[in-house]
Amino acid sequence: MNPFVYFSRVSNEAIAVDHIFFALTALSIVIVGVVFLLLLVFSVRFRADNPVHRRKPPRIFEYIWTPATFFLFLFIFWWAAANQLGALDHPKDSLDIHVVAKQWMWKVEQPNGVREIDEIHAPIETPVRLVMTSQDVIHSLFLPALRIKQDVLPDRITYLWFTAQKPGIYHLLCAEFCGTEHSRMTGRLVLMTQPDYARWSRSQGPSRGLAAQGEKLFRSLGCSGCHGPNSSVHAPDLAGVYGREVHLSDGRVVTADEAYLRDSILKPGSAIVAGYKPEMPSFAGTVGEDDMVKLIAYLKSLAGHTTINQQGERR
Amino acid sequence: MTDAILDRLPQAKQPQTYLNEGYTLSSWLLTTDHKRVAILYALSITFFFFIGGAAISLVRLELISPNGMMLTDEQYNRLFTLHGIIMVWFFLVPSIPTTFGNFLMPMMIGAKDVAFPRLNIMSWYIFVIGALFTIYALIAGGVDTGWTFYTPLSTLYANGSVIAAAAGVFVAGFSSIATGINFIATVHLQRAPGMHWKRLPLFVWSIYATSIVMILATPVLAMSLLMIVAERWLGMPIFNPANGGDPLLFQHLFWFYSHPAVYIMVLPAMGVVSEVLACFARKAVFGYTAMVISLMSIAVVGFLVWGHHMFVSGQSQFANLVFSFLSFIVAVPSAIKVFNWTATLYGGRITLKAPMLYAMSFIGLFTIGGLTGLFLASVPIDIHVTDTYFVVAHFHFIMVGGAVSGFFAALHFWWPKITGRMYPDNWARIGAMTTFLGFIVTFMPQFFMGYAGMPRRYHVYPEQFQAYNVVSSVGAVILAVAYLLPLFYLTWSLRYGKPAGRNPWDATGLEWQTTSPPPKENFDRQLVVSAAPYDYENT
Amino acid sequence: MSETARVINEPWPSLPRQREAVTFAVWLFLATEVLFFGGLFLGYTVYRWLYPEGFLIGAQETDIVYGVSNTAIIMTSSLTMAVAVRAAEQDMRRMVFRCLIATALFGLAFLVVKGFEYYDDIIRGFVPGPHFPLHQTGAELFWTFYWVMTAVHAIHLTIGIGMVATLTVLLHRRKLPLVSPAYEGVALYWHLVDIIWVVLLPLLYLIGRAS
Amino acid sequence: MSRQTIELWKGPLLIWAALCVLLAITTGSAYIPLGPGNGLINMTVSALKGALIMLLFMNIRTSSVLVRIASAAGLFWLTFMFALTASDYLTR
Repeated sequence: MNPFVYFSRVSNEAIAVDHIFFALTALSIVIVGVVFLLLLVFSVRFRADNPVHRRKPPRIFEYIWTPATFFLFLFIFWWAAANQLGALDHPKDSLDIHVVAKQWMWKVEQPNGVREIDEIHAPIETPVRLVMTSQDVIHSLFLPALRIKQDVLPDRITYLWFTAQKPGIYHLLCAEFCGTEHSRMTGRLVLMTQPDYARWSRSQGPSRGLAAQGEKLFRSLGCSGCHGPNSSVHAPDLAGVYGREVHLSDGRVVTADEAYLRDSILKPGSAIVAGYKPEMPSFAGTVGEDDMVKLIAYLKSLAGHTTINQQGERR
Repeated sequence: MTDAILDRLPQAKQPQTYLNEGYTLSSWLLTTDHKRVAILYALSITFFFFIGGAAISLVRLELISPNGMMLTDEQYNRLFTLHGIIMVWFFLVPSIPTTFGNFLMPMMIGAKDVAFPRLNIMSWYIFVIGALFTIYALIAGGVDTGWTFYTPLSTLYANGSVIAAAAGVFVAGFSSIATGINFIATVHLQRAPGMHWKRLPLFVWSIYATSIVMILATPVLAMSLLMIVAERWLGMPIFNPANGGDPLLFQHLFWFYSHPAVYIMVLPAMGVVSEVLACFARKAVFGYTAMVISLMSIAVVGFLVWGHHMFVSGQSQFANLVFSFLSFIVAVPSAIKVFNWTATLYGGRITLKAPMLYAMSFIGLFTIGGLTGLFLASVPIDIHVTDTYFVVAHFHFIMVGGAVSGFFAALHFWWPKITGRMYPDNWARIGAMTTFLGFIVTFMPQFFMGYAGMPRRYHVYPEQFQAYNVVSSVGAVILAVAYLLPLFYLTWSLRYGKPAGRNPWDATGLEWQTTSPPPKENFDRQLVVSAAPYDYENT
Repeated sequence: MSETARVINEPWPSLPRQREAVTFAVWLFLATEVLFFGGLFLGYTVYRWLYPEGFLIGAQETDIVYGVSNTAIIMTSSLTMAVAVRAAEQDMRRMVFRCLIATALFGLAFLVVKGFEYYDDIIRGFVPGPHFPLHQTGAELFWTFYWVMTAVHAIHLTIGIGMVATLTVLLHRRKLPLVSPAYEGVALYWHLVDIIWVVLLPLLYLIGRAS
Repeated sequence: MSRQTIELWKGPLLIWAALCVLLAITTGSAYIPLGPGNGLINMTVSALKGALIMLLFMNIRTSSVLVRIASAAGLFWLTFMFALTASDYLTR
């Protein structure tokens, strides 16, 4: 494999990062070159025994290089920040792949319920979102070919977005030190063309959709007893809750995203929907991260969300 | 150890030096003389420098092979953690302030001693107690959390002696605080008549700025370590997410100290470089006022940028941009310092003695370290290179290329003053150039390796990175030789070096106006200062 | 004059200068202390903001009687400490001596009350850990901060009592003349410990009383 | 009681009395449900008490500029810590 992996960049965002990187590198080489050259030239020309005319450097330089440096740095900040803000602007309809990190492996669930270990298959030219959480310590999912990385935290959901352009097999690494076998917590990112990905998905044996598994859990855990349509208990109706704005009893308005749903299941008291009593028991310790992924997938399916993941599930 | 060195010291012609005040062990261990305290510190941190160096030598040796050769994962992790903890808290943070700062700062302002001599020796004892805890942690099996102690790894999952190590760092922190308070009080209240603020040498300014960072940042580290101990030892949830805790809170607290700590390491080196450059270019430092403002603004603004260590941690995007912006701001004064140093050389009468070579490698390496800091302050690039070898290379350029080069510049510049003997300059110059070469070979490849995607703290790694690692390890061997070299010729000089006299470099600072080594009282009379520092052009 | 000579230390040329240095240095140390406790205050603030309900539920279980009486005790100790320093300036040796003893005793009284409170808390099971009685998220965090904050404060107070006791003994043996800057230095530290408690009172005892 | 003793105690006792009054106010108000007002009163009273102790017991009112700067430094740096940490938590 080419040791200069940074030429294997597989998304437009990665190319943009490279551009900033190369520009900064060029700038740095120029500045370092000038500083080294001046040190050298001055050391030779103004060596103690060299009879050369000497005068003081004019003070005016200070008034030039101070603002010059300031505005140069300001410009780099602006450039990098603008790029970063652009990267945040991700497409709404994405293929959601769930990732659960634990010491020392990556557990991956495709939208159609296919499970992988230390491997992520994803289609190119499709917005992909990794929905990540950890079972133990802080990990960090690092995909160097895409120039992206995000810490994966216990009891919290973090995301990574990408739209890859080039099929291939790339590194998947853990970048946050997570204990003994940190350096062995590595794997592969397999990027495929859309038809290949669809074929691969289908070939992965009989699998049930995540949402279907979640629905089963929803019943077996007793959620449906209160939140179901026929329940007599006064509990919020969850149909279409995903992505909606929810008014809470303490006056806050939050969007019901994965993190919110997750918190509501594990720490029900932390966000009470306006008009309801805080009577839901906590499912912390009962619902593991794997089950959480399924439950959330089910709740999302109730929202009638048309995303690529349903297309992926279509047989 | 101390006695062994004493035996070899010159029987000075002067009636009295701080070295021949007394020869008993207790005359050293119960001393209140800032110069003797400095020597005690110097011996302790030299010991730790070589322990930390030995640890990383093993690590670099291991990394020659992508699959490891001799160490287990556990051992590898413990070694780099040990390297980090020892180098940061038991070498770099105390390095220049407690040795050269302690020895020279009072002399440079024309004082007899620091403001609180007993507090000064006490701070060394506190340091030693902290060191003992750390050595215990080492012997008891080591720690495998990385020097950053991130939760919940450190509190709930790691097996090593986290509590002992945290206790060691906690205690050593109070030594930093005591030193900082002492130095600030000294600079404010012990200056000789006529030594007003605009006449302070830049080294004194740098020690002053460093002390401010020490006393205001270190307590926060102490508290975050205390919280770690409470969670790990007493089982009280503070950062544990299962109880609603937030591991990012620890990172905020930790970096509130640990980013300014970088300035604790590098500011004194900047001071040293200013002194050395002026002396060997026979010229006043260009833009004294700008240099002072830069030092002080780095010290203050340095407190506002810690969040750039957390761009991928799950911190909010808004905070990322705020911290990114502030990080660019803090780079401005550093850049100005580099320009001013370069301009200082212009029109000088330059001799390239060993201290000067070290000072110039400081400028070069610090420039590279500083510029790569701009990469890391840019959020999109940092997202890619954080926690990779790019970051490792960057902070080693600052802390080793910068702070350690500064330390060696100081060592060679003030060695004649401290010991009264000259070292062989040619050997020292070879040492300086070998250091520079070894450093570049060790750390340059790590930039490429990091951008190519090699994460830090990896015991086994993808084979494609082997070439870089081999080069880096070769560089480490050169660097190890370069760091061992002074140990020999400096020790040699204690007995065989030619006597230095008061002022071998013909320098202007007040410390050069007394005998070498200086007497206990530093000066035989009360000095009165009547000129700005660096009055080289008129001598 | 001889008294001055006895308290003046190298490298100070005069006592007022040394006194200025001691005061300044103690204040620098107090700034350090502010940031030391600042870490705890930051943690408390963040978690209280994240879990307002949990903090209220947790805080309802602290015993305000202990909290308020201890505030009164420590404020009174500050009074005697302040009087001791003023008496030292006026060379009223017996008064200094009495006030220092009173200060140390008030400090001890604070610790005794604190001890009873801790005993109650432990009996009622409010020790963070697997058997913690409150289940609302945040309540346990509140109690962790309760314990760490009060314990760190109590350690500070214990050190303070030790220093005041040392001053008292030295004064009694006529080894520390009243002109020494040590009295003011210790007093400054003592007052800071008082201020910290004054801030802890609303954070730990007063929230959650209204509901 | 000698005149000197009375003079000695008069000032500090007044401050102490003020502190006690403030303690009574803050404790009493804590039982009146005022919503966010409780926290506001509590923190204001704490700040007042702290200021009284600092200015009068710790003699900041009559101290040198140097000491005043040192006494403010801790609080000043604490605002750095709170403000920038808030920039994360308030916008997450």
